[in-house]
Amino acid sequence: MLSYLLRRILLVLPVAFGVSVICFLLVQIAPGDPLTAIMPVDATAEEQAAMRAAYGLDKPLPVQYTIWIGNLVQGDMGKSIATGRPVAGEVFGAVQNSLLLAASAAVIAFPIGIFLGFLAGYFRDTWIDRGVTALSITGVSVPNYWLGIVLVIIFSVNLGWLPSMGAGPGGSQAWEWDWAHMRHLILPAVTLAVVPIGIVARTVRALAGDILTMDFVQALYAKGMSRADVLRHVARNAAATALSVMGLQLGYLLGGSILIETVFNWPGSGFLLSNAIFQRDLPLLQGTILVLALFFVAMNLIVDVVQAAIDPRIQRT
Amino acid sequence: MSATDLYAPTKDKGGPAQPLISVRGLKKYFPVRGGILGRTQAQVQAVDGVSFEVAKGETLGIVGESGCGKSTTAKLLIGLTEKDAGEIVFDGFALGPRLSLKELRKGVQMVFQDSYATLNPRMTIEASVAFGAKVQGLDNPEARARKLMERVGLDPARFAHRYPHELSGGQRQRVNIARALAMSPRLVVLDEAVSALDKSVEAQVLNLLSDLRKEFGLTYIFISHDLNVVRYISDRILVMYLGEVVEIAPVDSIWERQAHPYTRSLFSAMPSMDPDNRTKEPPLAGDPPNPINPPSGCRFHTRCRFASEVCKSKVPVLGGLAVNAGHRVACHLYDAQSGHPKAGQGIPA
Amino acid sequence: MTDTITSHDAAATEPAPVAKPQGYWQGVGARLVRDPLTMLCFGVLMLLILAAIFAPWLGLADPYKGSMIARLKAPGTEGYPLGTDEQGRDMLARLIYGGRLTLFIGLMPVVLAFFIGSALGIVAGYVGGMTNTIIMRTVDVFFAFPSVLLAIAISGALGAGIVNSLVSLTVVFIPPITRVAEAVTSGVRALDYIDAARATGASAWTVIRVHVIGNVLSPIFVYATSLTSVCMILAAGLSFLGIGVRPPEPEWGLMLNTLRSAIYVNPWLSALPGVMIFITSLCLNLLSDGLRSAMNVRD
Amino acid sequence: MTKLLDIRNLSVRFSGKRTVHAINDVSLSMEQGETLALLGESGSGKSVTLKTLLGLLPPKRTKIDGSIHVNGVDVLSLKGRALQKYRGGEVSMVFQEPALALDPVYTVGHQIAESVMRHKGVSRENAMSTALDMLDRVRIPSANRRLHNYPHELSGGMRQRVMIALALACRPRLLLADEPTTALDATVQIQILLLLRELQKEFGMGVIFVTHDIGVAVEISERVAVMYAGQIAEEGTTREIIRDGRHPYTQGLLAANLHDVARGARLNAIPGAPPALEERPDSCSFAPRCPRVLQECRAALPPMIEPAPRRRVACLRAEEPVAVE
Amino acid sequence: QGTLRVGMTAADIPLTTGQTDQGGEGMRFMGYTVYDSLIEWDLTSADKPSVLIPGLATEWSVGDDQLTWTFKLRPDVTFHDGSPFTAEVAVWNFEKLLNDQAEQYDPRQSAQGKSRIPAVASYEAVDDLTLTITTKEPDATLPYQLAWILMSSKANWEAMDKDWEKVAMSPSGTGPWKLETFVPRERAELVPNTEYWDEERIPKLDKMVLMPLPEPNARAAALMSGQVDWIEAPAPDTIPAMEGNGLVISSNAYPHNWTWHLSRLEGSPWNDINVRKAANLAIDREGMMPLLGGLMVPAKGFLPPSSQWFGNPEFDVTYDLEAAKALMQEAGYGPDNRLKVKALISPSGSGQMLPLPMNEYIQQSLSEIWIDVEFMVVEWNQMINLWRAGAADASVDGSQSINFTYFIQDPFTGLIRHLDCNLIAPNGTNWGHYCDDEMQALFEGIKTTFDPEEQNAVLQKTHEKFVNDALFLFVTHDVAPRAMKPSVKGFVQAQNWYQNFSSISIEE
Ligand SMILES: Nc1ncnc2c1ncn2[C@@H]1O[C@H](COP(=O)(O)OP(=O)(O)OP(=O)(O)O)[C@@H](O)[C@H]1O
Ligand SMILES: Nc1ncnc2c1ncn2[C@@H]1O[C@H](COP(=O)(O)OP(=O)(O)OP(=O)(O)O)[C@@H](O)[C@H]1O
Ligand SMILES: [Mg+2]
Ligand SMILES: [Mg+2]
Repeated sequence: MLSYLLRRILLVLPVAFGVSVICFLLVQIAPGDPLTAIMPVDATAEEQAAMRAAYGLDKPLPVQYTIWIGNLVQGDMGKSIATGRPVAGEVFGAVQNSLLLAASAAVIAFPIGIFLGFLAGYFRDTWIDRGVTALSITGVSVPNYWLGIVLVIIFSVNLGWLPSMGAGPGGSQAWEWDWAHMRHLILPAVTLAVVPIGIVARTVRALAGDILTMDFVQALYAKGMSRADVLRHVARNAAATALSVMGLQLGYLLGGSILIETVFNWPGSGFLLSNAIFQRDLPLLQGTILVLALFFVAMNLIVDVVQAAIDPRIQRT
Repeated sequence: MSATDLYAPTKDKGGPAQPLISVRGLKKYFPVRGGILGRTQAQVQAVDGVSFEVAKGETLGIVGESGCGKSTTAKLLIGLTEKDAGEIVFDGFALGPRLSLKELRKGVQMVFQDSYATLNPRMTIEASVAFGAKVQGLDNPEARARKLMERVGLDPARFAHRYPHELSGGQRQRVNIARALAMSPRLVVLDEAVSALDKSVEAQVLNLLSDLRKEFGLTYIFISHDLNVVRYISDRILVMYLGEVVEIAPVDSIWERQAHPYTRSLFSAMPSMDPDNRTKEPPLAGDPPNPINPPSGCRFHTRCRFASEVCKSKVPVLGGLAVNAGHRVACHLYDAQSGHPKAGQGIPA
Repeated sequence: MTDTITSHDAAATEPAPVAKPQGYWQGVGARLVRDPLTMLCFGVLMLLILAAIFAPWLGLADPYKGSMIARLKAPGTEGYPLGTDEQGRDMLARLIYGGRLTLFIGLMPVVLAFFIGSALGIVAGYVGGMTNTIIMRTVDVFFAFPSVLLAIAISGALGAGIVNSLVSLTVVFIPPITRVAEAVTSGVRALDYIDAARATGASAWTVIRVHVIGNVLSPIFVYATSLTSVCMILAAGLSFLGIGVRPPEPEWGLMLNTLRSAIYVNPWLSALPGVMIFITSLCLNLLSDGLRSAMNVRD
Repeated sequence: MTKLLDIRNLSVRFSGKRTVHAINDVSLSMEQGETLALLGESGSGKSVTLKTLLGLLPPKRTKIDGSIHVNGVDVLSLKGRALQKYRGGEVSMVFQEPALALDPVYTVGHQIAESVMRHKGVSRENAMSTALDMLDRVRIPSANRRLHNYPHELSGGMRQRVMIALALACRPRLLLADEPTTALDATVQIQILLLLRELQKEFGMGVIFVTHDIGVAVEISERVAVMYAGQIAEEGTTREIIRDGRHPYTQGLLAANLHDVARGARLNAIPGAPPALEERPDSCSFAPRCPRVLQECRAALPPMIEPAPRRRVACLRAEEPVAVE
Repeated sequence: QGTLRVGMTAADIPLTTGQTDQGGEGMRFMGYTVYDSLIEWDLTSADKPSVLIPGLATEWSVGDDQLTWTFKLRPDVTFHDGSPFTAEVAVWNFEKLLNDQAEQYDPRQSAQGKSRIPAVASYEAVDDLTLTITTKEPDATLPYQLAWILMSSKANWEAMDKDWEKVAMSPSGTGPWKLETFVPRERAELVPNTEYWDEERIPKLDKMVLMPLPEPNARAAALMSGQVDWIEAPAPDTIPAMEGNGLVISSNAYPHNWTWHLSRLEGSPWNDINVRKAANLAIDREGMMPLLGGLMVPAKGFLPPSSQWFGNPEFDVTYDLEAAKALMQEAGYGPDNRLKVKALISPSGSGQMLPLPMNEYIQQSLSEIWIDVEFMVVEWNQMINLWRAGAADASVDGSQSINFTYFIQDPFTGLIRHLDCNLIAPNGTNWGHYCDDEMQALFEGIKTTFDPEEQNAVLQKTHEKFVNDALFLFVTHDVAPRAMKPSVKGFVQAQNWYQNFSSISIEE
């Protein structure tokens, strides 16, 4: 197991390198001057050049990359052009908030998805199955950013039940697990949960359905197991794959929450990213994408390792 | 027009005495990757120094336990798997500069075990049969295909435009045979070609194979694990164990006397067919060992009743029996110089 | 003589196959036609696509020409069957014209990615070895980005615009298609019929062309169709964020964005583009599902 | 003493996309401790017969007529707890592909123990020691270690031994074995056959052994029932079937076995292929392939002729002397 | 009493260290709240244009050389950290912006502040409360320039290890508000500075919370669901719904305009005064009202009509299609000889109001007088680049006008920078390459007229020329709408980019 772990980690390194190159290049393909957005509109060319030099943007690309990666391994992701604050701090704070949101969405989505999927898989080709399938297709088909707006209008503006934006009365830094804060989570988390509910339900349905047609299920009945026992076996068989799908979904939730975070003004990584894009804040853009992508890579790694740990069929050496 | 008209195999070159195919020291190791860096950690010694030859018009049967390298040998013969070492000589020409792979494949064709998997599910029967002829640039491939289909007992009018899943197993195996013959090969390698068929259908296909052999003067290499079938169709039998040839002999000779202890066990493992004389004791214990780390010396020594110290270290060579030089066996018991306590005595009958 | 007849008879008496001879795609088509839901979705999509293509000939109002007086009219207003947008432009016309761009940037990336990804994947899967390693490891790197993130990152970096959206979405969808294509191809490559084809002496290219492509393309295609809905939503999402299509082009995501504040004036109006996106992606999903089951020949 | 197994006029029909008359009017009985080989080609209904015995067929798409009694218990009427107790307790089964019939994510020990716990109501430790004991009995080397292996870590032969251990762990009265050796090598097959034979003696249970290999049937069973197209074509002791097969189909099978056939001689193949069972047969199903077919064969179902006690042949010409070739 | 929660349009909390970013909004919420400048705007009245008043400087005068200015500083002013405000600190603050060798030089503040005080050449602390500033050339607009410069605490900077990043988290100014907590991109909480030197302006509120809410609909939803009490710039379409919900909309004219800046390069059709006037007469500005929910002041010139510098131009900017057509014909155009012009516009941008519909409206209006407008639509940040590049740059692709919105609060930003010969792009922001001797003389007059009254007269004359020559296509002025709960009391919206929050209280 240990050597499996090591090998997986080793395999991650080139991917991480590739990710860093892409993140770096991403901002190089960007047209226009990154400093435009933060200079006063009537700043002179000379002032701009000085600023550019101050940010090291006047050096050749490979040099910029080397400097960037060098700083990076020391935990320094540069400073935001727009705010001057260290990117690392900004990104980690935001990723924490996104994680909170993504995890909440996962907490909503996964149990519902699993339950619905199992139900549909077990009652395959019945009206229950069709109902769940319809529900999950609807879930993956709805543009969630639009759903978010609709929910805000209904539950915040018209009914006034839930807040429409923000991470609680005191902002994300004063986050606490009380109702005053958690009610801020509800709408964005629910909105974000809709797609993974659909995906998890479909996955689990297919898994459960497939496993139920396997020979060993007959063998289980043949040795006198009850329905509940058989379902336990099915669940155990589906667990590894389902978990890995859910792990990846968590990654997608984190990386894909940008639209929802903009709609709900949630101070997460997506919100940060959209600010970075509109302010053409390159270091921030780089940093955010890099951290999210690396997080996703790590998530993949964890998923793989967990999958290997719970699924005896996977080669662990 | 008889079916024979369209059958124009490549010209015989070396005359009847020249073996149609001879194989020397054929070797194939498959790497097993693993470890932290995914480097090759071990090798499956699937085929390790196999040599034999097949005379023109002869049928050679190959038997052995699962995983002993029968299919790999077959694929090596036709170049589907690249050999690590060894030489393949087809009618006097070694595969290499003088004989290209494409030419070799014109002379050697193969029928696989799984009749369904070997047919492209998106292709009609006719197209599948005609494909090889088309590739080899033979003229009028469709007509050839139809004639051959007729010859193997499939009415072209009814079957030409069908897809594999619309056929029964026996019919599909006929298609496979027709496809192999479409290129007018001289040697057909049949890898478990009848194993998946029901007994009654198997008999039909075996009849067909015998007919075709006579009609077209084919040479067969027939791989099977059913000794009865091998015996029925073959002239000589080659026994493999863990990638090596342990015994090769004319069928009657081996039926009378299985010289190698492994061959003996294999034969004793056949169900008896006599209710009054059922098998008493399993001739071999356990499963065949893993070809990743085959035992040293004689690879069979771990399961052999007659094994002695030499067998662990010394690799036996294939040598003719005293009674019959055409019956060759790789066992220290038959080699007077081997140093085995019972060297030269053979196994008791 | 007799032998031949024996085998002949043998074949003749075997059970008659289920249906009269028909091609694979005919079979798929026949199964699709028998699936009402899929056909309905297909119909809706065709309607949308045809309406989008023939929009200029449908006698619609000018989708770009607005009127300040006729702003934000409710659907059903005289002369404006679906109302007007925040600049008094006819919603019906804009929604139909909007289908052009939306469907184009929603579907085109998948189409492009399908060709590029399939080519890469098939080559990687069939050739294997170093080629495979290079292609697939590169793909792995792109896989390290969640798709939404990658699309937004590239679009965000390139800036708004149709071409930029096309580029970024195509880049997003190439890796998954390549991966599936590679997996399917190496699966097919391991099958005996490929060996059988190679055994005839056919060149690699011939084998790929005749035996591989036909068998891998449909699973890749089915997979690609399942991506279209994601792509649609994503493309509209980019416009919604303001890094996709630029105003004043009619595009559903962008319309959703620009009509956001109209939600307080006329909620139905601002819901319309969202409904269009939803219906289209729903149809795409259902069509993909239908196609999947129709292509799944179980015998 | 009640019969171990008594099947009367059993018919099984599958509906769905295609209708399949898988079993047609089969009657079969077994005494306690008997071994019966069910012999037949692919699709002749062997597996369906076994599954019907265990009530494993999908209830919605299956229509079952007739009756099945095991030790006097009406199997077809069993439900819920009683059915669970019967499955694995009274009757248990060994499947053809042990690799598929074992749950891949549980250790083999767990899977055996699970069954023991359910039927014997013992603690997990006791169940595990029973499992260990069973693994020993099926001659699995270093059983203690194997107990904690997952199925994929075992070889094919070993897996089949585990299946057998699992099936016998609760001491069933009747063991159903569905081609348990087909997937195995000849050298391993004979080991398993001998093992089963031994265990049958030791446990004294009845065995139904499904196979399409006559040789295997000979090795394992006292009695043989030959099935064709969902019907019993012929039944008798193994000796009777081998030495004196009366049904033309049996004879064909024997010939096709190639035992003692001269090399290169023409094989006496049964032409054609078995019928599709889309309709319930109303004449002899074998007639289209039969070398000795009569006009009457195509007109009506053949009578069941009983030339001796517990010996029957479903053929009009069963009483005729066998034609000399 | 009470807490006022404000939804800002900025995407981030403005820079907190002193000189703010985020444009006018930054100065409004983080500048004049936490900090003071030497000279400030009078924000107490809603009825008249705001004028300069003493801030940290109590009086100022220019020497005979017309270059050296002397400032008397307000005594007994202390920073939030308790340290006193002195001339030395003021000098230190100038150094932080202008001297990149100085220890306290902060490129970020400098980027925001340096260009605001182009006139300043040197500065000196004469004594604790006397400061002199020398200009490069005579420049009477210096007080307006200095109104930009905010004074941060030197002592605090030293206490924060001379690290501006740390200062950002707990800054110190002399202003009426203290920054209490600060979460980047989320919120800033300001509390009253009870020690403030101007008792009138000690805030009545307990707390003011600033939240960046760049998305207009998110702002509207936040206000309507009660998460904030006040939002800046509500989207016009949301206003009826807000009013329906009992919310209050506050607005007032202020120095902002929305114009087409015209190219005066050789060959530009806008060089013909008849065309310029015709275009100005062809637009029905009242007709634009519904589009903006009534929240606009139709332009009568470059400055809002209420501006103290508006003057009495002869050319009346109104809607008169007939007159416009006549002028066009005089210029040689007609139904059969239409004029084609190319115009740069952006789909969005700060202060741009609703650029697309408004420009389309203009396009339709101009087509009535045979001017066919072709738009070149570019993204806002690129627009800024094109604006800096000037009309002659290749990147504008021959466009003959650029639609821009201007901050026009003082003589320099309001008038000079757009048309000064010395500021022709790319050296300055005279986009259209306009250069006119008469105008240049007027600009000179503004800089050399040190008496405020007389200076106002010159400014009026200058603006009259702006209008009479129809130097821009004048369209409209924004009215800085903001929406708030009815419980927000005591707010007086000054005619300025900045506002006074001290008078506000929340009614329970
Ligand atoms: N492509 C491959 N890569 C790795 N190992 C392989 C490959 N092909 C075959 N082997 C291994 O080589 C050995 C010989 O395989 P081969 O298929 O030749 O056996 P066989 O005698 O045909 O067995 P069977 O009777 O099961 O068909 C086996 O251990 C097999 O696992
Ligand atoms: N669940 C089912 N639904 C529909 N048809 C079935 C089902 N199970 C079996 N059949 C059909 O019933 C017939 C008998 O099948 P069965 O599995 O009993 O054959 P078998 O004798 O066991 O063959 P084999 O030797 O291939 O295992 C076949 O035609 C099969 O297709
Ligand atoms: Mg093989
Ligand atoms: Mg079966």
